Amino acid sequence: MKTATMILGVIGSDCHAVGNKILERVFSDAGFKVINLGVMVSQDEYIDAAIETGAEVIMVSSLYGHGEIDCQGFRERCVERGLHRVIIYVGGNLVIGKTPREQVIAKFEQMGYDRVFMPDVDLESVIELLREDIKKQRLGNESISKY
Amino acid sequence: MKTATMILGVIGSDCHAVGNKILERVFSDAGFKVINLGVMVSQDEYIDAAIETGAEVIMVSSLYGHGEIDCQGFRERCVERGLHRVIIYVGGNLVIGKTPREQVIAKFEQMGYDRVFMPDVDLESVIELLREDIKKQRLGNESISKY
Amino acid sequence: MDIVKGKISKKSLMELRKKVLEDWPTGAEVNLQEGVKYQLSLPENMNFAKALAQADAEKKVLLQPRAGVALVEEHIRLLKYLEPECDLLPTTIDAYTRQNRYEEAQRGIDKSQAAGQSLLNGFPAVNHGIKKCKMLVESLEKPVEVRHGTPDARLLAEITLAAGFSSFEGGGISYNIPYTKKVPLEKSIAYWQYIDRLSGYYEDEGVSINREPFGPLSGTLVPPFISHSIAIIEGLLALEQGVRSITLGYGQAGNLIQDVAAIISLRELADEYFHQSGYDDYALSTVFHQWMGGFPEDESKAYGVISWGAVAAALSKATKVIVKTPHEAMGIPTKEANRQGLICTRQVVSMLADQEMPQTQQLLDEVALIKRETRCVIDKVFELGGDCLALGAVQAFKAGVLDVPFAPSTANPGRLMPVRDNHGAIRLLDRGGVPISDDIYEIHKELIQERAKEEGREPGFQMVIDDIYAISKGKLVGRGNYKAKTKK
Amino acid sequence: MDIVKGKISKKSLMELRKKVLEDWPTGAEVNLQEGVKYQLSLPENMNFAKALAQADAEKKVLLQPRAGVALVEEHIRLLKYLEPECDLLPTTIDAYTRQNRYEEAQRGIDKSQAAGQSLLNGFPAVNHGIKKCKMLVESLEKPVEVRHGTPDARLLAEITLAAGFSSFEGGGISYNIPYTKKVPLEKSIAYWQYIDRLSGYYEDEGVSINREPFGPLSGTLVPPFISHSIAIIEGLLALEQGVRSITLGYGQAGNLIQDVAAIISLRELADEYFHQSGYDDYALSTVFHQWMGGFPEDESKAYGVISWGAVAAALSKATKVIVKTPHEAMGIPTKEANRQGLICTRQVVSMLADQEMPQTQQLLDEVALIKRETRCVIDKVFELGGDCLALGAVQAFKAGVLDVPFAPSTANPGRLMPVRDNHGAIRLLDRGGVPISDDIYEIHKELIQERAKEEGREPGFQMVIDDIYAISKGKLVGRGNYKAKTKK
Ligand code: B12
Ligand code: B12
Repeated sequence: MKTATMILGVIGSDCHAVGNKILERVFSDAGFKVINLGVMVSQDEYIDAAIETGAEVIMVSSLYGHGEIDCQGFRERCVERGLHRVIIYVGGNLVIGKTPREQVIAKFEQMGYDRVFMPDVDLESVIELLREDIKKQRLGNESISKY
Repeated sequence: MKTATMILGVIGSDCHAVGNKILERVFSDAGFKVINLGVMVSQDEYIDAAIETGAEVIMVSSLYGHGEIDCQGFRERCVERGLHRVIIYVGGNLVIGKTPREQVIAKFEQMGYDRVFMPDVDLESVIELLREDIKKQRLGNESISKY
Repeated sequence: MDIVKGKISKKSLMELRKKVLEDWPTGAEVNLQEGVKYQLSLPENMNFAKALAQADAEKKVLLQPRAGVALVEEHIRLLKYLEPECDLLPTTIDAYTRQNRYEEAQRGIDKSQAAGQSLLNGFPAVNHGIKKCKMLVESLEKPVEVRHGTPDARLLAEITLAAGFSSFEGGGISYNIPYTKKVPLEKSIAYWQYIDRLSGYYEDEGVSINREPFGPLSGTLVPPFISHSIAIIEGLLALEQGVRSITLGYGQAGNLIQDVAAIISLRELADEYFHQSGYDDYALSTVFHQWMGGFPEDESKAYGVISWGAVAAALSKATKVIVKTPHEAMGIPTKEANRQGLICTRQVVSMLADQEMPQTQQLLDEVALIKRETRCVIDKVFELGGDCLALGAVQAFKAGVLDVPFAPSTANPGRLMPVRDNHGAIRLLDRGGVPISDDIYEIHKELIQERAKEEGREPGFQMVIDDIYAISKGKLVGRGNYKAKTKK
Repeated sequence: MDIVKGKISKKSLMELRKKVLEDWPTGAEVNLQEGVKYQLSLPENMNFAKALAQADAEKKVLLQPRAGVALVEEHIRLLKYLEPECDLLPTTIDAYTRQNRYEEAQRGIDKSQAAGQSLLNGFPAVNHGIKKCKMLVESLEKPVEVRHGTPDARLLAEITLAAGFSSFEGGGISYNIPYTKKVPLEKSIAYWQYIDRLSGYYEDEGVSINREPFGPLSGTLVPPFISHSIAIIEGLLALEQGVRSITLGYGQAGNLIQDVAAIISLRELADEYFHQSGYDDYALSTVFHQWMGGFPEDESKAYGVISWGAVAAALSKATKVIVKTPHEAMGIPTKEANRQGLICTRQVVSMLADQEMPQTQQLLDEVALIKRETRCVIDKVFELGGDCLALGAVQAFKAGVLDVPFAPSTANPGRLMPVRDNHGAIRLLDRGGVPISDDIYEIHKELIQERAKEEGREPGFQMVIDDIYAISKGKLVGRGNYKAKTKK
């Protein structure tokens, strides 16, 4: 598989940096080209970086509880700025307070995120899913599988 | 108030002795004449002692979980053996497993216990209630107040 | 049956067994040869003694819950649910079976069946009989112990050991004094000689049965030397009958130094007395019981108590820890609450696995003190017993030499009175007839005086009552109405 | 504004204030004289500095939760609910306010109002303004602290101090490096000189405002000497501006010896440096933060982590402990979960109140080690700063002399790499540019090597990653795929 580029970052005013550093390491080790924007990344900063590098994937983290507000409209903004086929994953402590995971997943899928992950996710399985999703996307399926 | 005699004991096959020793001390200090039968007391042993000493009160403890089985029919047995006016209190971990207190109280009141107490009961308040109940009983009200 | 001097002969064991097996119909199902064969057929991982020996070698702390419900299917579900979170499994027996009241146990089973929920406070193994017990053992992957409180557990032992249980808790003293009112000590000790001999029989046949005297006794302010004395005596009695895997127990006092010192001294003293009595080929392990006295009702507080017990267990490096649940103060725990106690304990024990208790002079002093105290008692028991330790134990309770605080048995003198010192360690307010030497007693008095001074009141029974309630009210030392002075 | 050498004059404070108060409409409500008068009108029990000083004198460990929600009424309900279970109250500020994004905070308030539930991760005190903040303070009976993570908290301080809050967490380093990405250190330190000067103004007027540098930093494997260095520097900067009640903080590492040694050394080092710099008339206290890194999701495991933090807090005799909740890994806790963390902690802290940490050589050695490490760093910062410690701190980060592991700020060198040793204490895998001496570095290397040997793998980043996940996965040391060898 041709090396895929991914934009990585923590959205909004969120300063949680530890998970971000681990994700950078794990995805790099898995063979992706990782552009890590670090913490406190705005929607447009992700998009700028994706356009500039031709990234196929955007990996959004949100830990601090404002994910619901910060992540809204990101898919629309991507489309608006011409990113029609970018895969967007989101993960972390996405909402305020302990919430049933199904509810969180539904909420963010509806916002247009391709896959939604809780903090306890096994990163190996994410890499597998991502490889599949990229393959499918490259084959030209307009929309990748959702669950 | 004339000194009232009480029969104290832990019913059934129950060996929990610590609370019993404390109850003996506290009720004695409060001025009752306490006949403590200790642990593992059968229904008839309470009744024998009550008849023998002319006790006005029987204090039943059950901690070990078989209270529901052991305490059944005690009121009827008292009546059967001629104790028509004895006050019977029961307390402890009366049923198997964590159960809402209202449910436990209802169950034991229905069995004919005058008052039903949980392990966290404040013993000073028990003494107060008991003094009132004895007073009422002596005044001849056939049945003492229930709550 | 009566106390036997020395090891019960195989012949008299076989004779005694006949009568025991007649106690209840399920006794007829027991065949000793088949029991041994069945045990030998079980996979290694089901043997309790092996699991303990391995943990001991690896200096690991194993976790074990308490659990038992009325019906077999329900009990299997319960144990399978707990199995992933623990290392050793229990089967806690109901209180009717403990009193050999099998008819009442049967009524409990029937009522439970009707109610669709357990109305017994444990698993009535005798009534269920061998087949159902085997079903239980076969559905599990970790070794199972019988935990109870039965003065006459001979039939229970016959059935459960033949059905694949490989550890049996209890002893002639520890399952009498805290658990009964009128069973004579000479009787219960004799019954437990039988059980030890039966376990020894299995041992001779190549099946190691682990025996665990019940350490915590009344669970309430028991000074370590009291429980140590009884544990070691019961250990010696078990060795005498051929038992070779022995786990001695201790219930948390709450003061960390005293608790760690207790586990250290328990092991060292046991080895000392065992060797001294000519035994060398045994496997010794220790068990630490999380706080056995009254718990706080609030579950978050209970978690605090459980965790503190886990800390002490981990730092003491006991071979296993018996775990309480956040429902302790309320009633028999649900399976969920039981699991919660286990995984909380596991978290703490694992976080502490690589940390050691600091070896201070204070710790060594406490170890030395407990050893001296225990020797005062055991040596006197030996003296009283002459050539028979079992009789020595009986005499010792008569003479007040052994005395368990707050125990219900009429065989217990009940003259000794414990109280906490200013740091929460359990000391003697009144030694009763227990022969600790005057200089040791003086140490206790001074330590208690230090507390009395701090609280501005005389030591006395009110202090003891305050101590009994203390942990359930969120403290270790029951300070009464005392107001903390400004410390320097 | 820029860093000031020495104490900000009253005149320039007043000038600076004008601009700050214009940042958001509620700034106009602030009147300093009225603020002082209001503070003086509050009852004694509402003053944070007094509560700490008293606890310090009585050697008590006070409990404080974290808590903050979007709307005032809701926040009052929350604090009143927690009040009976704690000694000190917090008001945790939301992340938009922390970034001075008051418009977004306003949107959060509006959306929360509409949703009928808090959609902000804290209490937006600036937007709510003085009146509502006073309403909050007046409905409480225990002192309240502002807890946040704001590099430029000048307006927040103006509003909350004038509204009766009497403690203010943070510092120019500790609220920049772990909390921001691009705020220059020279800016945040200058902002915090302002806040310290403002607090000092209150102090001069007879209102003691407690200041608490944020100890735990990134909360993730921070070696004690790093957080100590920053805490002491921020303490000195506060003293310089007239602050007199100072609480220095530390986040639990998990190894008991290191944690207790950390609190002991923190206090002793601070006194040493404070006196050395000519300050004698201050009140020093310490705060121990229960584990600040990733928590396990399971609540029973979280209780274990919370309890272990409570144990370390109690044995370290820190003046207060900041309490986590069983919801930590999941999200902002419900008020119930928050209360649960408190009462679990209270149970443990009270049970340990009368117990002492054993004073071993090992503990003293660890205290000495932390002191030597810290001195290496602070003395270098002094050197770099010449007559201005604030500038020294800026230089130190540029030079790699100060370096906080896993911090997001671009001002942070990010070259230092910590890892646990074989007993779980945090050591240096790579010291980066931090000037700990070679002999100390050698000690770290050896300790890490001991672990590497145990695990049969080389020390490296994978070990660090394993350590980061360890506590959330139920361990302290992240052993990787290591299989325990039989220990002797
Ligand atoms: C110590 C203890 C033991 C010791 C007892 C030693 C002894 N001989 O006294 C030992 C270890 C031997 C023991 C054994 C058993 N125990 Co136990 N034990 C406890 C424990 C931890 C503390 C009891 C205690 O001493 N509390 C302190 C005293 C002061 O409080 P108290 O007993 O509650 O008494 C007070 C109040 O209840 C009240 N009160 C009591 N009676 C009355 C009556 C009246 C009229 C009034 C007004 C008030 C009142 O006032 C008393 C004084 O304040 C409790 C759990 C807990 N509470 O934390 C379990 C507990 C009582 N035991 C329990 C069980 C099941 C057993 C066993 C059957 C073993 C098992 N299956 O686990 C055996 C019993 C065998 C038998 N034949 O009885 C269960 C009962 C379950 C239930 N009700 O659903 C409990 C609740 C634990 C649990 N959650 O599983 N136990
Ligand atoms: C350490 C920590 C901090 C440190 C952060 C230091 C730093 N700069 O990194 C400090 C103390 C500074 C801090 C501050 C705050 N924090 Co904080 N913090 C934590 C804590 C304890 C651990 C986070 C961590 O490092 N975990 C370890 C890493 C490895 O795990 P991770 O971050 O979860 O990342 C992994 C996964 O989530 C996943 N993942 C993440 N993103 C993505 C994306 C994709 C696509 C995929 C597949 C996977 C994935 O993979 C990562 C690697 O395994 C968590 C609670 C917890 N988890 O226990 C709270 C927590 C995240 N913080 C929280 C909050 C609210 C804050 C504050 C707002 C303060 C407050 N009000 O309490 C401020 C934030 C200010 C700001 N501007 O952001 C809340 C968030 C609440 C919510 N979502 O409802 C939490 C959950 C605590 C809580 N229960 O209240 N925090």
